[in-house]
Amino acid sequence: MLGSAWLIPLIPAISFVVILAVGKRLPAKGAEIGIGAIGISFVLAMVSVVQWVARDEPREAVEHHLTWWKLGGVDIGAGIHVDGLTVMMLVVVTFISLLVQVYSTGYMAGDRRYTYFFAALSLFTASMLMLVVADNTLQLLVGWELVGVCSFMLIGHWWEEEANSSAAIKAFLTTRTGDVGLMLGVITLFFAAGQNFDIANLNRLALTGGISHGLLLTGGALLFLGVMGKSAQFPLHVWLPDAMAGPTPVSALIHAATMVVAGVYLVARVYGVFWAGFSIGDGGINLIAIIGGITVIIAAALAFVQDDIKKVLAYSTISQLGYMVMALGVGAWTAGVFHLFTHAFFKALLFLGSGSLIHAVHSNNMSEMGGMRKHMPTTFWTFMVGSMALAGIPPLAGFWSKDEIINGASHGFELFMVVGLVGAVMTAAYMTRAVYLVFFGEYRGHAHPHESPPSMAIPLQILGVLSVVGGLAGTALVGSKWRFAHWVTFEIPGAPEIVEEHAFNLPVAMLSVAVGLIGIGIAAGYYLRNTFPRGAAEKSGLVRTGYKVLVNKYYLDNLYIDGIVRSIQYPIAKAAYWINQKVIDGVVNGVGIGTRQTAQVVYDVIDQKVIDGAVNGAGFSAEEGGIVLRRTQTGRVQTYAAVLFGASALIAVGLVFFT
Amino acid sequence: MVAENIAFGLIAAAMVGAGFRLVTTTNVVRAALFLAIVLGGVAAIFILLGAEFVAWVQVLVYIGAIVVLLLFGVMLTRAPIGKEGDLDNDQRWTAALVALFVLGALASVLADAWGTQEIKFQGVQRTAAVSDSIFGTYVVPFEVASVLLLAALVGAVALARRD
Amino acid sequence: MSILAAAAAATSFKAPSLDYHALAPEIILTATILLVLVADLFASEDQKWLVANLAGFGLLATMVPIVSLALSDGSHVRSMVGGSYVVDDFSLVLKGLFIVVGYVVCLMAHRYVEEGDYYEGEFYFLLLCSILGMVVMASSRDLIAIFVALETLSIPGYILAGWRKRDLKSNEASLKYYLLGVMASAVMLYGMSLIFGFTGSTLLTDIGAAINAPGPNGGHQAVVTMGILFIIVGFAFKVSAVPFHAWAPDTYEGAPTPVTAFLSVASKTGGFVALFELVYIGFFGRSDVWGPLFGVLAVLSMTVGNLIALRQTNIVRMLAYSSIAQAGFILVPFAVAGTSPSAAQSALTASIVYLLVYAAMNLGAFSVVIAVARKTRSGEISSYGGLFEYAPGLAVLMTIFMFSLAGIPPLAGAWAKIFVFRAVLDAGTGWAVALGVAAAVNSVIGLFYYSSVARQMWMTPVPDGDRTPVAVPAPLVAALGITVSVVLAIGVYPQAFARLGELASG
Amino acid sequence: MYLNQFLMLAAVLFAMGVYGVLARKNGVLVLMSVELMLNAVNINLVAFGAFNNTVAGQTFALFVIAIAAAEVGVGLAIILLIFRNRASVDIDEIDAMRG
Amino acid sequence: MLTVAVLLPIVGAVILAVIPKGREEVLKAWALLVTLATAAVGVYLLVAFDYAKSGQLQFTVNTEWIPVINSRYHIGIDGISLPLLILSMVITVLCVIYSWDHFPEPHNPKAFLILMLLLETGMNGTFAAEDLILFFVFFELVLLPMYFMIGVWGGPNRQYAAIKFFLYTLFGSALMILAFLALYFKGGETFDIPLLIAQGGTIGHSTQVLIFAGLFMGFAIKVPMFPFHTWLPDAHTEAPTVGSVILAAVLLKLGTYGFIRIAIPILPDAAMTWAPWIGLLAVIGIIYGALGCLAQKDMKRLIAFSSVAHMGFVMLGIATLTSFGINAAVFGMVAHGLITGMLFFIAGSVQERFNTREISRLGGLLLQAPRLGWVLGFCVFASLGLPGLAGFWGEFPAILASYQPAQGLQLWVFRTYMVVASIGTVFAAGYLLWMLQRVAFGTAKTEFEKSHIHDIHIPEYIAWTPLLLGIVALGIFPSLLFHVTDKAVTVVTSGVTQLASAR
Repeated sequence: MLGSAWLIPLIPAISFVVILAVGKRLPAKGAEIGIGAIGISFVLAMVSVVQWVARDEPREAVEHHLTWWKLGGVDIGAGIHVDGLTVMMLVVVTFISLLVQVYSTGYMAGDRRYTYFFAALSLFTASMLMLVVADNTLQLLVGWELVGVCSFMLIGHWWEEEANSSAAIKAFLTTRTGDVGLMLGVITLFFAAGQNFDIANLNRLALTGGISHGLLLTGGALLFLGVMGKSAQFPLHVWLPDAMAGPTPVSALIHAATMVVAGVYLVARVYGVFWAGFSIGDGGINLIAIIGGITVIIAAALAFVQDDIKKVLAYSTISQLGYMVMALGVGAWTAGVFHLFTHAFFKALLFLGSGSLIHAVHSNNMSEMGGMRKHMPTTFWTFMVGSMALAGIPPLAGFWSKDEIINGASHGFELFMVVGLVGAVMTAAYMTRAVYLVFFGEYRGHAHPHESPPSMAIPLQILGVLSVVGGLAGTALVGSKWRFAHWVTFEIPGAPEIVEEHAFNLPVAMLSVAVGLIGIGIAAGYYLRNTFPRGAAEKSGLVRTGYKVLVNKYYLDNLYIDGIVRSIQYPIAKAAYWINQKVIDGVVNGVGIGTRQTAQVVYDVIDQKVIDGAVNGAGFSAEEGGIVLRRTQTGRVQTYAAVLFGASALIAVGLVFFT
Repeated sequence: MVAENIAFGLIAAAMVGAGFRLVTTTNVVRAALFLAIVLGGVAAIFILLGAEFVAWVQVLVYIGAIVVLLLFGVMLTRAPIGKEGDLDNDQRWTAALVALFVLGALASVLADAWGTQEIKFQGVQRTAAVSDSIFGTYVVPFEVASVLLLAALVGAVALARRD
Repeated sequence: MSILAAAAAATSFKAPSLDYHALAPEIILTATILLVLVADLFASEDQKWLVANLAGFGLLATMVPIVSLALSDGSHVRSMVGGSYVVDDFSLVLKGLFIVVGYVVCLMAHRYVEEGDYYEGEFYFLLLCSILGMVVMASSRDLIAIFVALETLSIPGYILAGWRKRDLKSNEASLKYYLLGVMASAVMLYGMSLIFGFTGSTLLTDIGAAINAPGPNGGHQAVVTMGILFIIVGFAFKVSAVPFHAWAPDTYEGAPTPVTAFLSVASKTGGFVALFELVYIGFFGRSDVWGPLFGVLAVLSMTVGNLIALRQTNIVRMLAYSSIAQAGFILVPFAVAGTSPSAAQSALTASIVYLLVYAAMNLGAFSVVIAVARKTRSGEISSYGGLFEYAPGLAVLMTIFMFSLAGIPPLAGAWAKIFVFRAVLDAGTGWAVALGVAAAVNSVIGLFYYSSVARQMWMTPVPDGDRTPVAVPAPLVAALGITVSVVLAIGVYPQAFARLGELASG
Repeated sequence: MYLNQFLMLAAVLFAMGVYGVLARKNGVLVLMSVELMLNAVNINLVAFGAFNNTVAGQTFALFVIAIAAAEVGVGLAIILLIFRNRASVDIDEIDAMRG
Repeated sequence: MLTVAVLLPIVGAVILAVIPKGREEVLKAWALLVTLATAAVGVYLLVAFDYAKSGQLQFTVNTEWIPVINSRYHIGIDGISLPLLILSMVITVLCVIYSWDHFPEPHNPKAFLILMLLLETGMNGTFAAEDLILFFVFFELVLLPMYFMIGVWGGPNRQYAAIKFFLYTLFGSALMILAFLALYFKGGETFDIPLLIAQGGTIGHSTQVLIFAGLFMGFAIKVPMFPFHTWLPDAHTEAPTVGSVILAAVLLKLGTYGFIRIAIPILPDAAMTWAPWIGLLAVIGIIYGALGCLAQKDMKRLIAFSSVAHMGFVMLGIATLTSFGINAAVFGMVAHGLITGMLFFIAGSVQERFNTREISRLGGLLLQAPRLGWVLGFCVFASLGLPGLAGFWGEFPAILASYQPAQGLQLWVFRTYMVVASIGTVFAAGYLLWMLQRVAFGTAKTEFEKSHIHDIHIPEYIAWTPLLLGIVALGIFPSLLFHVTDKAVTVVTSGVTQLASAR
């Protein structure tokens, strides 16, 4: 199977074409094709994992490629490169995609572009899988851009409203700005590697000193620009919250579990370049870690002040991506990749959960939710699991991976360990806030919330289970052969081993659990104090009745205080948000507006006045010249004669003089 | 040789004087008469240069035909016989300037080219020599000139006749 | 010198030996002229069409000996009367051109003269006389012959320009043409007298030899410079090169349109033919004089002609300025001819090819003007509005002629320009290339006004809403047919004219 | 005799002719001025003929005389034509076409 | 056979001229038949072409034409001309089909179709010509028909646009013909391109540079490169749809083709001197075109400006003087032909349906005519260089090539160009998506709310499908084109390579 891994992206690609062609005429409007195809892909991906793990050690990556095109003696191939990282990603992508598609049959039911939605999901999955299996940077770039387009299409799915299409454009342009770096990085490394796009070759050359450090640094930095765009790293993260304009399943699939981790995947994939280029092995502070670290803190702070539940999750995603990038930056390759793995489950879960909520209350705003615990028990419990996993409560999935990152950072990157811990506090705190606002208290909206249909609930439950047990994949519990770090590892034949594993460190683990609990505690304490009267009222029917109006009013006030005024109590968060919206986002939007205005000036002044003016001016002066010269034609024959004689004599004198 | 030079001086003086009056007089008819004097002077110069045949042709054609023709023209166009106030146009000074410039250019170039070279007088060239030349080397132009004269005749008639 | 000696000299006269085959075109033409005159005397008013046909047939008959001479074996150079009259490939090509142009003008004039209450017989008579002058010009290698030929081709032109006798503009045209023509002749004659005085001969080959002579008395003297200049001025007037062009627009506008066509093509070509003979045979050694002179004339003609043409509203007047500009293009090769013998060769070829092509396209344009004026009775460019709607054939033809004049491939005019550029670059000096660039820029300016005619015809509505088709008489159709087929055929297969040009310059 | 005495005379006549054609507005006077110029040329031609001892100068002059006659005839016809249409022979008034 | 491909349309046009004006169906059928027959010849050429020898001229005809100036009727195609020739043939057929039922005002299909056939001869001939004079004739032959197409069937400001197009181009060609003649005299008195390639290198450096300047003017105006581009937006905006399509799809390529076919192989030395400046103008064009696009209010004008930017990529590829760059340029030419051709078709169809192309008045195309909207979206993505579609393979290798231009060119200069050009891709995404958003997304503006908007109709389907398929096919299998062009490009760059090795 490993050699036929190209089938895995191909099947959804075919499904895309089929859905477009005949989807509308099918009983389930194309959903069955999409789900069927991705189901097959998922099975194949699982088979790949099993086969990969079962291979004899040391495992060498399986490569297959054909000539894609040839130019000037350079042979550009298209092919597959399958190793542990690949099969891991294949499973994650196909699995989340499968669940999201199933979920979407419920969530998107009745949408006017239902069929198209599934087609786009199929295309996305195909592109993402192609990116994953790519054996060369060019093919990776192709997949990279294609997922960007799919993201554009899906964010702007409800394009009747301008806000949605604007968000889609913003997302596309911001990531594309990063892609400039990616493209240039690919080009730089292409030449650095002797006119070769091959990834394995690139890693080998990078680690064996086949490429000069300067080129690696340049190439790596350029590639990282692409990563910052795609994986929403500070300061190119601004598009991701806006991207929440898309349907929630899309957010779960693309903007939480898969596409946004493409950047992380890229760093992990060509880790040799970053390792050598940024001298990660030397333990110095480097760009990747710094950007990752900043992103962890900034995004977490921003998550505090959001009212839109999806934006909370979006900032959370950014923050978690920051963790992954930081992990890679501090040399904790396995930890970063593992966090990618676990994060996919619990963040998809959280998004799908929020989708379920939104489906129920027809609003994204937490201020219009509250008390959902009672209305939507499945959603509540799964969401709780997801939140706890995210907060790093053992033994849920997030704990293991986050702990590994902090553990990894503690080896020579103590600063980033601190960052990781601070981030963990904040993560736990904002998730507690969100959970509280959504599920506790009284319902504040106007719809009639109800539990979601099974098509949505079942994926939630599956993901919930995985969020609980997913982290165990990284422990010895699954057997040494099946241990995550064992089969997903960065090994380049012929190059020195660079990924070192750090043994589970109990003090560090306890520290991270402790900070997580502190975060929960702070937040819970804050909220519970405010809701104490309500808690008391619940215990006694009499008091409940008596206080009902009062409580409600009080709660409404509280809501506004919570949602709006109190948030001032998070001055850092608020300031960060202000900077985010006004400065960073302002810069991004400003670049857009500024470009438009520059364009207008360039067009009006330079193009129309100067250049075109020069052209028209030439024509005009020719005509003017004609007018002036016409006056010499007086119509009087004796004037003509005077010119005849005068000119003759003048020319004669001139010629005689000069010859 | 002295006599010839004296003759030349007289003739030239008369010609220049008449020529000047021709282009300045305010009387059209008188202008025609001044023209006759100049043309006669030219004939005399021809004789001085030993070109008898040409001189007589000059008298016959120019004085006998052309001047008469011009006089007819003067009368047919009812120009006043007597003095007429303004025969010049408004670019007189330009004209004078151009004419003087032309004269200066011609004179300086001529002086430069031939300085004080003399004409070595070879005697009167007989009419026969001229006719040999015309009917020998220049027979084609001669024949064509006859067509030209015919054309001018027919054309002038066609233009000038009333219809 | 005694009388006896004179008598002896007289008896020694030997009639020059004339090659009657070589002179046959001139003789047939003269005979036609006389026949036309006689026929006109005897033809009644409604038989005058006979005269036109007679003139046409006479011209066609003249072509016979030209063709037979061209096809005869052996050396094509037939020199007569001491080399002052030569029939060779050069003269044959140009004679052929004059005859064909004359024939096309006859076709153009046919209805025009017939319907316009003009003297018909005299018209053709004068036309033929003028053509005779041109035909003679093509063979003249002597100052006197050139002078006589020039006057023969000019004087009928003066008269024909005033042929619309009751039209003040026609009178004015005639007067201006005549006066300036005579003055230019006077200047030219003065120049000829200087050259004659310096070299002692009227024969161009002798003049050439004398001018080439080195030493203190050699041909570098100021007087030679001035003589050459004055002669060239006389012909620069004829070809309407700026600043000696001023008569052309006024005369072209006022003269009857077929006459304008004749003047702008045949008469101008006559001037150029004289220039070829004088410059390439007589004055070749003094390229320091005529090289820059022609350069200046060429650039001025192209630029001034084009710029003023931009502002014209009358089609004939615009064509007049256009023909000034075109003359500039024909003058360009002269300017670089002195660089080297090979440059002279390609320069002569270029000028001749240009003349051949120019004749076809300009005559064609005037034919359309005549045809359109039959309906619109107007010479304004605006009266061509919407022509494509009611007379698509004429519109397409006019478009072809206009863009050929502008030099757009694959029409004949483009080749003319390419040959000019080729001559310029064959010379290859910096000045030559600068001249080439000036010509190139001018060809772009030219496009502007040529295309404005096309724009009127294709893109604007009919000004008076009258969409009756234009009836084009058969002779005019024939004229249009001849010219357009030449323009198109040469466009596709330029070799035909290129070969003629090469023969003529060889 | 010096060659130049004839040539200078001719030059003066030519220049006067130039002045005449430029400054005179009566058409007939302009024609007369033209004749002045042509006669200057003739003097040149004959003088050069004598100087170079060739008969061609005289021949040339004869051709000029003959053709000048034809020119004058045509010129007068044109002036008469104009006179008939406009009742004036002032050529500086004839400027209907310009530009 | 190649001669047939070149001359068949003009013969068809002549026959068309004698078919009476009233018989419209006959006229259209005949024009379609002629273009189809020409395309059939194209298919024959595609099949019979020896791809193993794509670097050599094939189907050559070399007969005497104008011996006086030693110019010959020499035609032939190699791997560079073949795709462009086919492109030109296909586009013409599609244009005839597209205009089947809706000839622009003032109608007159006869004249319109004749012009189209004349255009085809000019375009095919240019791509086949192997003699400078022949090239020149065909190069110019396209001017007149296009002038009339814009001037007669164009928009409100058509006369200005038409004459501007004409004058601009003619100005370039006038200098170009001077350069051709200079090549003739300096290159051994021949106009034959292969012979000149063999001898061109012997011309002195400074002369080469001057001659190249003349060629540059001629070709750069046609491309058009900044700052000679201002004719383009006007011409495109005013031209009828079909005119815009042909202009964008084929005519602009004549300029770039001239660089590849004539300027660079014959004058490699001068090309080295000029390359940095060409590159500079190219990247200015990329950014400038994009900025121009952002300032536009008219859909067609926006697409026109985008052509300036796209041709900037093509020229950047050429300026690198490398095999990669020039291959990219050829690919870019074909891709731009397909994509921008399509965009102009769509703009035309939008104009036809809404009677306006003003972006601010449009909206909700996807609701009113979903298929049209989707096709627009597809083309927008193709145009912004999405990998997997044709546009990418014109841009990416060009940028790639400027990382390492031909030996002897300044590295840092071209790397700066590389960075700027890649930033240009973001701009491209910006303006194209902005247009897509305004035109296709959202809901219809009130003025068009009630109007019935017809979705894609049959002639549009037929005309567009081949283009769309071509965009996808070339996007997925770039070697379809690369394997044809590669060897021929090696020949083009051989002069530059030799110079480099001589150093």
